[in-house]
Amino acid sequence: MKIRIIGTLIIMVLIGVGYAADVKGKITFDGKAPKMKPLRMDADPVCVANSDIKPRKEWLILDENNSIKNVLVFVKESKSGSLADSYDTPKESAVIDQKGCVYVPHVLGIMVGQTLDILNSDGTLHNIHALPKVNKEFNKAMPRSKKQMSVKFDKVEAPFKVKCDVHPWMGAYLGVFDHPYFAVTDDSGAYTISGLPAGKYVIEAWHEKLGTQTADITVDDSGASQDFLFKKPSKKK
Amino acid sequence: MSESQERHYNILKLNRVFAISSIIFTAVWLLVFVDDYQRPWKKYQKEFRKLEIEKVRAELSDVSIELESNAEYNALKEELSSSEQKLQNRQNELDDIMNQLIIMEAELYKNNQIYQFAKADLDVLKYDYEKSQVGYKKNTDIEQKYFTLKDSVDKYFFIREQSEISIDQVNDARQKITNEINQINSSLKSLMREQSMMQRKLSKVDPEAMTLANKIGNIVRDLPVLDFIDPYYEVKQVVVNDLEEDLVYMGMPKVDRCMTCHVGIDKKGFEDSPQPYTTHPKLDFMVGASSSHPISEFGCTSCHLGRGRGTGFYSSAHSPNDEETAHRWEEEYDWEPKHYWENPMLPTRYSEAGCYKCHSGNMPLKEAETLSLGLSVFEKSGCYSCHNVARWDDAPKSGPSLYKLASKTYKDWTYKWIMEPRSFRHNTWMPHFFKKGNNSSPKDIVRTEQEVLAMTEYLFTNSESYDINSMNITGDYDRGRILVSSLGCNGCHQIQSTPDPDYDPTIQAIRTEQGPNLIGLGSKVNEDWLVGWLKNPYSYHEGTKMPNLRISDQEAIDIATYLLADKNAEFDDLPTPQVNDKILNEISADFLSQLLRKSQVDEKLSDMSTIEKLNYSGEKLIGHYGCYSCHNISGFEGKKPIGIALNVEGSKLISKLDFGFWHDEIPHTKWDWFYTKINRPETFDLIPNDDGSVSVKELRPLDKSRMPHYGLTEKEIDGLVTLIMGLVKDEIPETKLPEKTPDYLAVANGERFLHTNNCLGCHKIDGEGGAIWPSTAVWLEEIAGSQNSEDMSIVQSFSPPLLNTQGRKAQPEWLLNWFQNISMIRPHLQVRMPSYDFTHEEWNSVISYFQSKDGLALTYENPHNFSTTSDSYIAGQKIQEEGACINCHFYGEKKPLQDAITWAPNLVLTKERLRPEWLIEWFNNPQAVMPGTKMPAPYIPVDEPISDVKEYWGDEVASFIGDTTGMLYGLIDWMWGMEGKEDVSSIVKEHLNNEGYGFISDDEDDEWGDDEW
Amino acid sequence: MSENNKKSFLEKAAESQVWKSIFRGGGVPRNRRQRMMSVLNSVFLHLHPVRLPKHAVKLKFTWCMGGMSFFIFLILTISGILLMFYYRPTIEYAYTDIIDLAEQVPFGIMRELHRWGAHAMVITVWLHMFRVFMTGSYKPPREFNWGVGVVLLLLTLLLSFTGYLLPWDQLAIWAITVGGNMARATPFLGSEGPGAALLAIGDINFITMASDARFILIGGRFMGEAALLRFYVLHCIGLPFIIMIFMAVHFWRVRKDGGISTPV
Amino acid sequence: MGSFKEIVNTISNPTILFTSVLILFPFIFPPTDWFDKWHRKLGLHHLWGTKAIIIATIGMTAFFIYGLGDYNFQKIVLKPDNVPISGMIFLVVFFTWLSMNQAYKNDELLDKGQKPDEFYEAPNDKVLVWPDLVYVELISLIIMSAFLLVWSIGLPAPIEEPANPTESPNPAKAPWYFLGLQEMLVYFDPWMAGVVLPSLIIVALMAMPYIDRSPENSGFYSYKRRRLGISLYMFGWLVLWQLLIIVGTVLRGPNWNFFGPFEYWDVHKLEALTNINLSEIIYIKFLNTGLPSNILVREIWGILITLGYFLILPPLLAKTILRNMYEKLGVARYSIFIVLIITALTLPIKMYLRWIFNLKYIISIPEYFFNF
Repeated sequence: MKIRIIGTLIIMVLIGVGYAADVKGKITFDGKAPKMKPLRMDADPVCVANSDIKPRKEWLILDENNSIKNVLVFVKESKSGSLADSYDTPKESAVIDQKGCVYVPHVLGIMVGQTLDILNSDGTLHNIHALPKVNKEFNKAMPRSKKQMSVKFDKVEAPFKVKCDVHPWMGAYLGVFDHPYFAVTDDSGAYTISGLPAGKYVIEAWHEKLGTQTADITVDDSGASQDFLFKKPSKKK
Repeated sequence: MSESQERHYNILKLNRVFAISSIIFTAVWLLVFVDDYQRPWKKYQKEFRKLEIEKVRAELSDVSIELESNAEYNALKEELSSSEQKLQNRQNELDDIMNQLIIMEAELYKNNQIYQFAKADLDVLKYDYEKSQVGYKKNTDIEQKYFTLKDSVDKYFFIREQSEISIDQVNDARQKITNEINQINSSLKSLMREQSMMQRKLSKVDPEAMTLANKIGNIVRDLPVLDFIDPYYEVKQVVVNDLEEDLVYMGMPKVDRCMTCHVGIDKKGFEDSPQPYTTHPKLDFMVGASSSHPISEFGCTSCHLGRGRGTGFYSSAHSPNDEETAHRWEEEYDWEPKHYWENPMLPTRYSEAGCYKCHSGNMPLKEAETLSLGLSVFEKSGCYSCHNVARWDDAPKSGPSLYKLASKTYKDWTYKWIMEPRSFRHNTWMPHFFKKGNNSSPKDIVRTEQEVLAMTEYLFTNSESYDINSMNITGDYDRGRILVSSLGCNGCHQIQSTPDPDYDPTIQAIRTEQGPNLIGLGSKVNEDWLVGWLKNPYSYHEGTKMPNLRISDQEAIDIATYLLADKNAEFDDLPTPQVNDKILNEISADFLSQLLRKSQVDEKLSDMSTIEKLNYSGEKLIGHYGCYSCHNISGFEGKKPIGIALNVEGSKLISKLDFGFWHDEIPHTKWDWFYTKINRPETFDLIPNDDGSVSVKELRPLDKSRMPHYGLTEKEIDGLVTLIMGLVKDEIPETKLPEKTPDYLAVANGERFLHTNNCLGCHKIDGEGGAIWPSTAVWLEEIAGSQNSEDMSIVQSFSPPLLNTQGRKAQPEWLLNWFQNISMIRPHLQVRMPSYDFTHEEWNSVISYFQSKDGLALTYENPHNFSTTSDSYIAGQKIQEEGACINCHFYGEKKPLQDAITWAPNLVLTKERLRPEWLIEWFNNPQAVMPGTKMPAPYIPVDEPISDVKEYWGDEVASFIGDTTGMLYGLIDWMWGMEGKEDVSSIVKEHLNNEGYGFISDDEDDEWGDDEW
Repeated sequence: MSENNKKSFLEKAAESQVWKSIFRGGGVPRNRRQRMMSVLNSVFLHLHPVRLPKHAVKLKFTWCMGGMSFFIFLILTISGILLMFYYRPTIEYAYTDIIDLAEQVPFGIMRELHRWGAHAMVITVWLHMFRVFMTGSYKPPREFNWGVGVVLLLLTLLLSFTGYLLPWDQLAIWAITVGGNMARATPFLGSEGPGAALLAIGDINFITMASDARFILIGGRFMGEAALLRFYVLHCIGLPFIIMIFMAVHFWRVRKDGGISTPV
Repeated sequence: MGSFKEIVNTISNPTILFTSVLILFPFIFPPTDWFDKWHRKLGLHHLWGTKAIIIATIGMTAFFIYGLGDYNFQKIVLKPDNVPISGMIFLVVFFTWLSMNQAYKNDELLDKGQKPDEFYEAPNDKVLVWPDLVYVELISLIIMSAFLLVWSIGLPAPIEEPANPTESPNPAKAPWYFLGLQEMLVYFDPWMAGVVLPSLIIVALMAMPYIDRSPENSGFYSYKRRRLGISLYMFGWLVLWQLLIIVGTVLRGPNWNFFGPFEYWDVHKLEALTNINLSEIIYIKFLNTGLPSNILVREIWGILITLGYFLILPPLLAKTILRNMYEKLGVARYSIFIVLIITALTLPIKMYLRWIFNLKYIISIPEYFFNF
């Protein structure tokens, strides 16, 4: 047991130093972009006052090239066994802010045990209501005086919703992982999972409305690239 | 030789025969030994030992590795070796001490002996001395001897003591030297406890881990013949003294030997091992020593049935779950059904029958899904109406009342309905009496048509009147549709026009079948009746389970418009036959001839008009088919049900079940018989043919099996069979039953009451129930789009509230009052808590259920005292202000700041409604109390720097710093101090009318645009 | 080498004092005299004559059925004694003890041996009777011994019948019930037998359900504890005792009536 | 092959089975010269030849093996307590053959004026008990023990459900060796079938040597010279004893109805049982007067017939057919003999009266439990 752990560590160090590489890619949307209506926030004047940009809905954000923002891409499983049994929890916290009555960022990945700092930049009462299925549900009020609180998640879980019951339009998604190999696409729909040791993996791209896609990739010392193309989900019923 | 003439047999030949027969004889005896030694269970125990060795070895190696990587352990080991080194250096010293000790112990032994001898002499002398005191002559000689000896004994005692003291001293010296090592050893031992436990365990099972002597012993103990002494492989058994094996008129303590082969049944860690080594699948609930049903107290066959004393696969009466298993067993174990044992093991699909023996007062039974489903189906199907089961003695009739039938529906409809209910409503609980396998020949059909006509005629002739007022309002279809989906109708009713191919019967699914599936009503009922019924069901039938939803005239008309729009054209087109006098005569004659002679029958018939005949035979037929068992019908009050009682049906001897001509087709088990009887009740009126078809036995119409066909699924029938198999006459001693504390009874009764009245159709308690939720989602989809309907937290907030911790939560006086006068609590809800006409007692039983469930047994509660000038109150006010409760909660008539979608109860109600103790619990973590609730835990500045708190929150809050409960009580004080309007329903109504809910997303489809891919 | 040295071990042993003290007459039966003596002097063998007509040792003639019956009786006695260690004749224990014998007890096969032996004995006794009839051996002077044999047949059946009840299972009690009910119809002595009503003085019936032959047989009006005990005692002590006496007479009379029958 | 099973089922029916056995019996075991003549003409004496037993053994074995393929047959025959019967059938057939075979050989020898096979000349033909007899006995003991042990290992002894006095199995059967008596219950009341007839069997067996007194023809197997005796004995032993046991065990199912060996024991099977008493036949059927209330008057016909059967028939026979026998035996012996014989004959007589006239009782006085 012990030997195995040491062995894995050694291999990891070797690979990590020598062959760790990045996985990059771009995620695009195939189809006509929906016309997003602006958010109505009149219920809370503070929100209207605080939002510097005119807020719009966030469930599908595309740029002019139809690249999708806010897709969570992560290593789902390792096929050639080069993922370690456990990874150190990052010292630095992940941050989610409540600003202008929206969550920034809208989609976020964190690691098990990593601290999530929840900021309240608005001068109004928010409540942060996490709705996980595996981890513990919580719903905490953050009055205007409370600028920051911290939480941790101790189990791996697929992305789940975080919402504010006072401002029903506020929503964010959180995925919890036991490894550091995940990324969220930026404005241009690009993502980078860095430092992935060479090997074969299955990666998954998750989007809140468009669903998930997986792909098999092989990472060598030059890294790998994997693009995804999402389509409009077929209508239910 | 002359002698040889006196012989007949050739001696050599005889010798040969003798030799052969002796060899055979010896071989047979060997065979006897082998047969005796090779018990069938041995190979399982051997195999299991291997598994166990493997497991213990793995555990041991895990523990060892863990130990090796334990820093403390390694340090101690180092220390130990250095201490040993030190000891080595002082070895000479220690040796001296040891030598000294040996000499001293010898001395002690000697001295002790001298003392003991002297003492024995002294005791003798003591008796002589005492005896010499009797009488007047004193024997001074003895007296002197005695006292002399006494002195010397004391002396010897002292000498012995000296010896002991010096030994102690030397021992101390020795101990000082070895002390260090001993201490290290003892702390090592405690670290290694687990390891040594494993080692000890392993040395018992694993020959490789044994000493040589034990290894030999291990082999010898299981040798033939010697194995009667203390074998490793042996028959294991549990004797349960107060549970009895039924030996007819007497009981023997239950002896179960199942664990002889099922060796791992009570051991953790064999969950994935193959049978028979598998751990019990619910070890924490059953079998396990710490479970509520430990094997030592309950055995195995008390629940599973079977022949507990058996130690073979066949002799223990295993029962296969299905045919495939049976075939496999036949091949693998030479299995055949165990004849000559009344209670063979229950197949696993029915094993929950065993639960019912002791837990017959509960519903649902936790961890017994099949049985609970069976109970539910039994109740819904109205089995108890015809077949008496004591549990349902007081239950109302399971079908609707037919007293005022004529006001509700039409003759034509009634005829077609009785003939074939499922052609109108595909999933109705009303069973098929006609068009079954035993009455479907053309001749039978002609007769049953007339029978149904007669019954319909009787029902309508004897129908009472029902006052209905027509109303001159027009209804709106869409409004009606929204009302039906939002008022809460779906908690009990489905509207499902075609059967769901994926229908999976569960208790939850049946909750939405509490009332009928509301389809085709346009073909069935008349509008005025429906409006009257919706407005007050009790006015039509007092005992109905349909509650009053306080529906206004307009709402009633809207709903009726919507429901009546659905007509079943196919059903409407079914023909209704004409009265056929000849057949009607036959039917009437069948009944008349039970009382009269043939000639009298003919005479009577000729005197009767057609209508009279219809009514006469209708009445008789209703009695014959037992319609009155489930329905209230005029003229049948107080009549006994027609079916046989099922109270101890599970104990019925199988010889009392008539397999008819199906002895080769249906396995000869009770459960298979019951299954067949429920699945196709007419089976035993039929004769199977070789080609798979059936023919019908020669039976007179009135002799045919009347049991109707329910069209149940396999899972539902399995549930019913499980229940029936559980209806046994076993007498279980009190010690084995759940303790009947008042709390237990209150909870059990409450659970049954809640089940009977389908409270869980709407409410969820501790994760159970809430059958209405999916339809809330459907409604939300319609009014707010899929973004909302897919969000479970929104669905939850628009569904009837969770009732977790209701006992701790609500003040009982308020709760009772509220039950009787329902008023608005959650302003955003459309779904309505109905007004039930339960009695005080019934409401009380509900309330005490909630209280007992939460372990609350208060008869009197202290009022919550507060003062509006106290620090606490002011702090509470501040917290409320910062927490912005007003965002969602009504403060009297003060509307919440946010849109209606976030609304929550009027806080003015709180002081009457909720218990302060519960509020503390609630504020601390609302999600722990009501998972998924939108209520956030109010923010309490409890661990912020006091200066910050003073600056921001004020002195009063700061005075409670570090005291969460104190601050929360402040909040409660503030709420108790609130005054204002309690009933905000008109405000809510107005707001919703003008501004709506303020749902966020609107239609996604709009945003996607019109393109379809 | 002298002849003495050629003596086998057996012969040497037969000359020892121990041998001689045990087997009267001594010596390995090698010659005619010794053979005769070995029969005459053995308590077990002396119920045989020393010499027999030739056909008496032919299996074709005797079928050995009488001997077999006796052997099976011995086997039944031994296995029966072993069974008595485990079996308790009460309605609580009887049934479960039998199950335990089948499932758990070492050498529980004794029960099988006992039961099948009992069936076999019934058949061998019948066949013995058949043989005796077919050879005309019942004729004078053996007519009395034939009668004794008939009694032995009856006792064999009764032994088997009483043993049949002891497992106290459905097979047992209903078999015995069917048999026992016939006793109820015994003329005069059975409560439902013809003539029982005649044994009455005035209105007082002497033969009732509680005093008739069946009651005596099963010790009660219903098949129960008393019946089991009665049958047990009869099976283990009463009938074996009687049958042994009759067997002794039977064997003794075989010799006294002129041994095995022979054609004149 | 289905039809073969049906044929077997049909001929197993007691009426057919019994009638054919009754007809065949005197030709197989001829009691008189006339039958003996036909016995030989029909070639039935070959039954006692060597070929016959080989064929019979093979035939019976084949039948059993074939039958065991049938579920219903298997269920009855392999019921543990019925297994001895199967063995018994083979043994009885074999030993009957063996004795008859030797008897016929001896008959031939005697006919030729020679001595029977068993004859010996004392003292030359005597043999010593040690070792011949003792050895043979020892070997039989060993083989017997081995056989019983093998049987015990192979076939577990039956143990059924715990005794339940309220739940009678259907059919409830006595131990197999008493099933002949139970079968008689069909035709007689318990007091006859269960008490009188068994007692008479015992008495008859014991009386046998006192009726057949001549010491001739003893000590060896013979038939011809003891024809009548053996034929009668064989009838009692093979037909009234063995056959009835087999019928009672194998062919009687629920409600004591008849079931063929290949027939399913269906509790629903019905047999028309509308049996009537002699008094009813006479008074209701013939005289049309209704039953007289006086018991004696009612039953007088039956009583007369019975008395006639037992009191008038014997002297009648003594004067006519059995005159020789009467003279040979004398009054006392003849009376005992003839009463025993005609009592035994009541069984077949009642069987046929039942089958032909549905007659239940000749005398029926249920008031005093006296039915005959």
